[in-house]
Amino acid sequence: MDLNFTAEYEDFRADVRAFLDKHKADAPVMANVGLRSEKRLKWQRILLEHGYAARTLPKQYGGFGAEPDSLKQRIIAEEFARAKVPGGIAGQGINMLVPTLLELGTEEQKEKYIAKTLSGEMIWCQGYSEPGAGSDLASLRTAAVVDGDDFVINGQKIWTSTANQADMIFCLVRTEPDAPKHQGISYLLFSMDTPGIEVRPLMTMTGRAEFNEVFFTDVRVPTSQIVGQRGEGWMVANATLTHERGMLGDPDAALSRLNSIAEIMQNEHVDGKSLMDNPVYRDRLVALEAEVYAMKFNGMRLTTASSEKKSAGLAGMIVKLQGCELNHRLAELAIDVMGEYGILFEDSPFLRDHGLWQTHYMFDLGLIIGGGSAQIQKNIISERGLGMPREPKAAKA
Amino acid sequence: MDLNFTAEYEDFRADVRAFLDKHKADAPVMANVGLRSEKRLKWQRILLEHGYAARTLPKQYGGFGAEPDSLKQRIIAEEFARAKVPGGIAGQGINMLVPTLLELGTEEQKEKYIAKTLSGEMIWCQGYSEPGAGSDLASLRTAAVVDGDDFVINGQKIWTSTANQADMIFCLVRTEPDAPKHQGISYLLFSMDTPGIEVRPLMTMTGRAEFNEVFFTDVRVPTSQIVGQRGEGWMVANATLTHERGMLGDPDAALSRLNSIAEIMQNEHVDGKSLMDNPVYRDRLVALEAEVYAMKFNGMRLTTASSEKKSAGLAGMIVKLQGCELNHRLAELAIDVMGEYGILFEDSPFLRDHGLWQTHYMFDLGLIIGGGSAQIQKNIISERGLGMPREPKAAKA
Amino acid sequence: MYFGLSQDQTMLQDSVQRYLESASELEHVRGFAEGDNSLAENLHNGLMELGVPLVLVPEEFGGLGLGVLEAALIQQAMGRFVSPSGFTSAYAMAVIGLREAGDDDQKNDWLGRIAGGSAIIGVGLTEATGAREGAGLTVSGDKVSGRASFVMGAELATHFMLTSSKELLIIARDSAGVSETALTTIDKTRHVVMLDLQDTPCTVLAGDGVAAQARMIDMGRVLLAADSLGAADMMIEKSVAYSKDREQFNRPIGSFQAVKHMCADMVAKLEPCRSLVWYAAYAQDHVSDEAALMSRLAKSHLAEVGKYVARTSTEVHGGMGFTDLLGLHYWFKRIGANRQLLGGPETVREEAAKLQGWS
Amino acid sequence: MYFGLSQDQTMLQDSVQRYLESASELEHVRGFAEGDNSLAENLHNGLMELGVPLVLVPEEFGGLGLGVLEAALIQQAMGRFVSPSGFTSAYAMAVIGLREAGDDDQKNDWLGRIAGGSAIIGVGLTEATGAREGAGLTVSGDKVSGRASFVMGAELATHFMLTSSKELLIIARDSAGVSETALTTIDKTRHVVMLDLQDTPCTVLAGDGVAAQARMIDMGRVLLAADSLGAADMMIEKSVAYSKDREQFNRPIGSFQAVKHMCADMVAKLEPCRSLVWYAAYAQDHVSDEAALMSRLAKSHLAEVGKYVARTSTEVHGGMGFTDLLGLHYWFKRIGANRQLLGGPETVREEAAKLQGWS
Repeated sequence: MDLNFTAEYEDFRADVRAFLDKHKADAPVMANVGLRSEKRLKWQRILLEHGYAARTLPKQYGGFGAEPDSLKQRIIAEEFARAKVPGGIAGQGINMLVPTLLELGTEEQKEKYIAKTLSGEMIWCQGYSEPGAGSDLASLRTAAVVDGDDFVINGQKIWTSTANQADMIFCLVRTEPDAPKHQGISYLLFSMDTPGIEVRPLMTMTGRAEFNEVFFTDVRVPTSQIVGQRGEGWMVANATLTHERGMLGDPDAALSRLNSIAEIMQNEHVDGKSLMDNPVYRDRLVALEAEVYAMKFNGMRLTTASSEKKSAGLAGMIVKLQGCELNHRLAELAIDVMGEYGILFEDSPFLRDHGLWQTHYMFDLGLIIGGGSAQIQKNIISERGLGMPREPKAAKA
Repeated sequence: MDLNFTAEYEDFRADVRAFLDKHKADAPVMANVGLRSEKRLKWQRILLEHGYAARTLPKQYGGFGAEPDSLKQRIIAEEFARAKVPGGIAGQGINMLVPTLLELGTEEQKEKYIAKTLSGEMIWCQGYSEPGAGSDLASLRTAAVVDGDDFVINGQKIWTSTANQADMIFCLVRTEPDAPKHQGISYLLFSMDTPGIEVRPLMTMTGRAEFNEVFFTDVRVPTSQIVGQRGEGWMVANATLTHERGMLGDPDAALSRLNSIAEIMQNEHVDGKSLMDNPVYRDRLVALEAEVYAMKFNGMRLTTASSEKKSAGLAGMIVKLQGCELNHRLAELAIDVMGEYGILFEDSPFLRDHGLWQTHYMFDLGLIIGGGSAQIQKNIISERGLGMPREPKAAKA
Repeated sequence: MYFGLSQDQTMLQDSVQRYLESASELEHVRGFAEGDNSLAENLHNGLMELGVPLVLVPEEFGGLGLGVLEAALIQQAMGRFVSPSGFTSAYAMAVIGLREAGDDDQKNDWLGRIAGGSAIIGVGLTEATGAREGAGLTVSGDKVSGRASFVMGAELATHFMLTSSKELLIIARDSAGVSETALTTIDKTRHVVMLDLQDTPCTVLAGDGVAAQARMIDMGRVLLAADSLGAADMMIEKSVAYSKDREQFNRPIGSFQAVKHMCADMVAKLEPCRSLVWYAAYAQDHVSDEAALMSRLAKSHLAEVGKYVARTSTEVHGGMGFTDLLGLHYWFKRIGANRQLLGGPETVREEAAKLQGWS
Repeated sequence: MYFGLSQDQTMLQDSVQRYLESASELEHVRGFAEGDNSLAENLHNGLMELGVPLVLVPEEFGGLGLGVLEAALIQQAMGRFVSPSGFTSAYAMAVIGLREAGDDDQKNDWLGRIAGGSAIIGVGLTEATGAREGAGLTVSGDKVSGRASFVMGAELATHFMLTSSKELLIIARDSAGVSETALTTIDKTRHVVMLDLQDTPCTVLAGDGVAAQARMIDMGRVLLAADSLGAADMMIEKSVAYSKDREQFNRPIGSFQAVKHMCADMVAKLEPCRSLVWYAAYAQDHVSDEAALMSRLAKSHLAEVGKYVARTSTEVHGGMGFTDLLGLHYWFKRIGANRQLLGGPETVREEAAKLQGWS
């Protein structure tokens, strides 16, 4: 256990700070900025140049070519969070497609797509989930039939974030309808401008359209636009899942949420008494504080494991399940302490904190459900993490 | 909604009170009294005579022959609880065997067993569960093989309360080993004095032996001692489950637990402050109070439904699951408020309330697990109560 | 002893439910949430025809002279269909306020107007359940000034009943000196406003405003609990139906034990709440020494169980529960708003402790 | 930056675990619980040979001069095997008390005796975490009188370190005026006593007793948290093993989703606790401004998660978990006792709030 960084890392931290001091002015503000804004693209260029984006990706494809080092990644995350400056672009193109192409793409695909994606000029969306294929993703039914040199695609995708802004999509389609379900899928790349694609915003309970539905009607895509072979799409898609994210995000995000709640409790008054003077709320706050620190330290443990190239086992597998739940319950406390003011929303007068607690409360529930629901997470923890037996296959009725 | 009783019932209540005033002195104290004590048997005789035990059972077999009336049953329960006087004997013989014999026994069996069981002279134990057959009771393996006029029984039962004091056992055994598991079981009655029976007390986490294990080695039982036909034992055993218990028990038991905790909180002091002055404990107390009342009113709703001969549906199906859980959490609060004194146990000096909160805490957990575990209860609620689909049968490996 | 609903009560609730089932369909609610007030008007007229708003108005003033239990059953039906309706404020709390604190003239006047449909009274008593933002009203003669926050039932209100903490008073919505700020809450099925008053003419009710206001809050809380009960009932039904219909891994998701147990847990927690709400409502009219306590227990307990059901039901619906497509979130948010209105659970439990001398 | 155990720390914990695995088997623990003290003696001797009790004793006094993290790892191993041992009191809290409040002579004397095995010191500081029953000690000259309740580590103690709330003091167990009452708790794997003292000769530690006692409690709580962590780890492992082995309905119960999710939930809650305990222990020696807070967070959080694991694991074991046959209840009760010793979670959280100026 050593919470200090060696001189090498302290020097690196100093470099990051110096960089931030010098270039901070060029950074877009944290709040949403258009994906294609010049400010954002310029910032990405600066980050790429200094190795704060695409840090470990090969130089020949527009990366920085540094050795992987999770401590340095953490220092970058910490310093960017401290300076309240956004890190590099973290869309699904960079996080999921690029690692996939590096591993399984053709040389031509790599050259054509990676650099432009890293620079932020080419925006991707992910076409995986379908209305009938959520937890059971491999049952997807969007069909791609070969006609001459093209696949002709018909079907529908859902939960496609940024589909309305994307240039391209990496998409799972069923090309072998008669094969077993995991073996009939192919992984295709195509332009969102291709005729026959319709994007409809998907409104959620938060009142915003964070996602889209994407409909394909006779969409023609050259057969060369496949990654891997026909029927290998499931394997191609899962290869990405084992890749680690470049940036870990703000390591203290939950802690700053907790601190914001403590601030609300100190500043809001009911019948003249500070909410912090309410021992029941205070007890909940401290109980959550313990969980926040436990998750923070668990995250530090994961960073160390990663820097040692070791698996953190169960400590890593529980992060999504516990992290989303914890964030949800933090928002719940914030709402409760605000009482009737806690239900104000959107653009209401008297709104606290821009209404973000209700948004968190709902969006975090969405995160508990999405990207591998809590139930699926628990199956994975018990079966892969603890080696418990799988459910027996159902007998044919 | 009418919480008053009609004149007929108020008269009945007056009768019960008059009875109690007159005979109370004959009642054994609430605390454990030997199953065979003269005091207990005498009290049972008095109750039978006045219709406060075996109230609705036929006169010819020693019952009182009254019409079923769940309101009167409730009044009896309320008044006995108020007077802190124990009701009639409520062993498994009276609750489970007698209704079974009335429905499916031969005339000879009825005459031989019912009256003596009701009077408390004949004590029964139940031989159902086995170490390998808990939730999946029908997989029981205690074998009974016909040899001449006898069954010869070999195997083991577990969770057999009062086995060490019982005269007789009603027991499920496998007589048809090749039949499907639900169709190979028979229901036998035999004496616990039969050679080859060994009873071993089963110690639990409470530190007491509330149950026993019973071992059978070449136990010979005449084939006439069967209830129903060979292979019908599962049906015979389940027939009993649909019978209602004669006495509903103390309808306000959870409420008196709650009140005891409130008393502890008012009387115990830490650093000179009453525990009731701790707002966090107080908040938990009131939250539990709401649940206690909800369950109490749910119970009143069930009584009404029963008096109207209607099914209460889901309101009835959730009682075991919620009731045990609530009692467990009441005990949990009592322990927490007592702090270090809450972990004192058995005969420790400074023990509070005879240590019953720890005993409750553990025994209630046992009740959550036993007699249809919480998991099995939830399967029943969802499948039978809500009509959700059963799990598909597993394919043969 | 009969613990349950009478035939009349069951029929009343059934008739309201049948009416709302077609009059307050999801698409109507969605329209209302998006700003079209017509559903509130239609429902008001439709319910008026059924006589529903008049349950608590004494017969002598043209009402049905029924009790709080009937009112709770009606509100439960409203919750079931997330129906916009100022019922809790206009036809329950305001009526009780008048019955308790109005003198004969005031009763005649206002209860008559309510029965006739010409007065629809929103209610703002938040200041009596914990004041923030320096809200509070001061009466001077027949004028009132100050701020009333979180005034409920603003959909169609012609008047508002407010509290100066000592007196109950009524103002007309279109009076001089009324400045109204619409509040947007998560719950788009009901309208809440904040009122800033400056020398606004008001009718001060003649009787004991403090006692009347306490009874109004007791009853209002019972009705919010009933509303959450109805909403939670519907969420469970929707969950069960969805779980039978939706397939993953070649089986309905309702055949997975995890999903089954989520549904069973919801039922196990919610079912006893039904009896608690019934009793709390019944106690308002028939068991006066338990009325205040039971109201608080019902309100706080339904806040907790409601939250559990809202969350769990959304999870059972998976991604679809999170989208706007099924509209499940209207129920989720209605329950969320009920939790905080007229006092969050911690506040209400502390009051319950005080009532019992525990605090 | 390295967040995790060093090789030395891992080896230390492994060696203690390996030792306890054979020396503190269930049958030994059962024997101890039934009144045979020999396990405590054997373990004391065995651990002494491994040098384990001396981790916190500075090297100049014959110890190993290691830190609280090492002590926590050792206690975690003890919890894992529900081993009787006064480690937390005799070799952690008492050593810290002497290090913090002893003058040079006292350190020389007592730390030497501890290292040599001639002094085993039980600790009673309950009065500093919330006094009931009018407990409390008063020092007059070199004599002490009064009551010390819930004194821990009584298995083999030759001495006791107690508090008068101002001073830390040591008495010999066999001194004049010591009247000892054994307390029976649910946890039969450890001995707790109540002491009534009447003019008992004592050694008052020369330094700041209040500060020293605070550090002792901080560390004691971390070690109780570590003990619960170890016990909970074992309960989960036992649950998983049992669920693979036990069959119902012709399948291992571990193939039922309900059982799987119970195990996953236990892991998901417990795994982050490991890092919290590590950090809280580390902070005692290396992050002085967080030591008190992290101790309280670890103690209270492990009380909650420990309770959850204890209950859930028992449920996974079904009826067998409820019996004495598998001895699972020793772990259940050990965790239950840890929850209350040195302050229940509500008490400890309120202290944490105070530390941060929240209360």
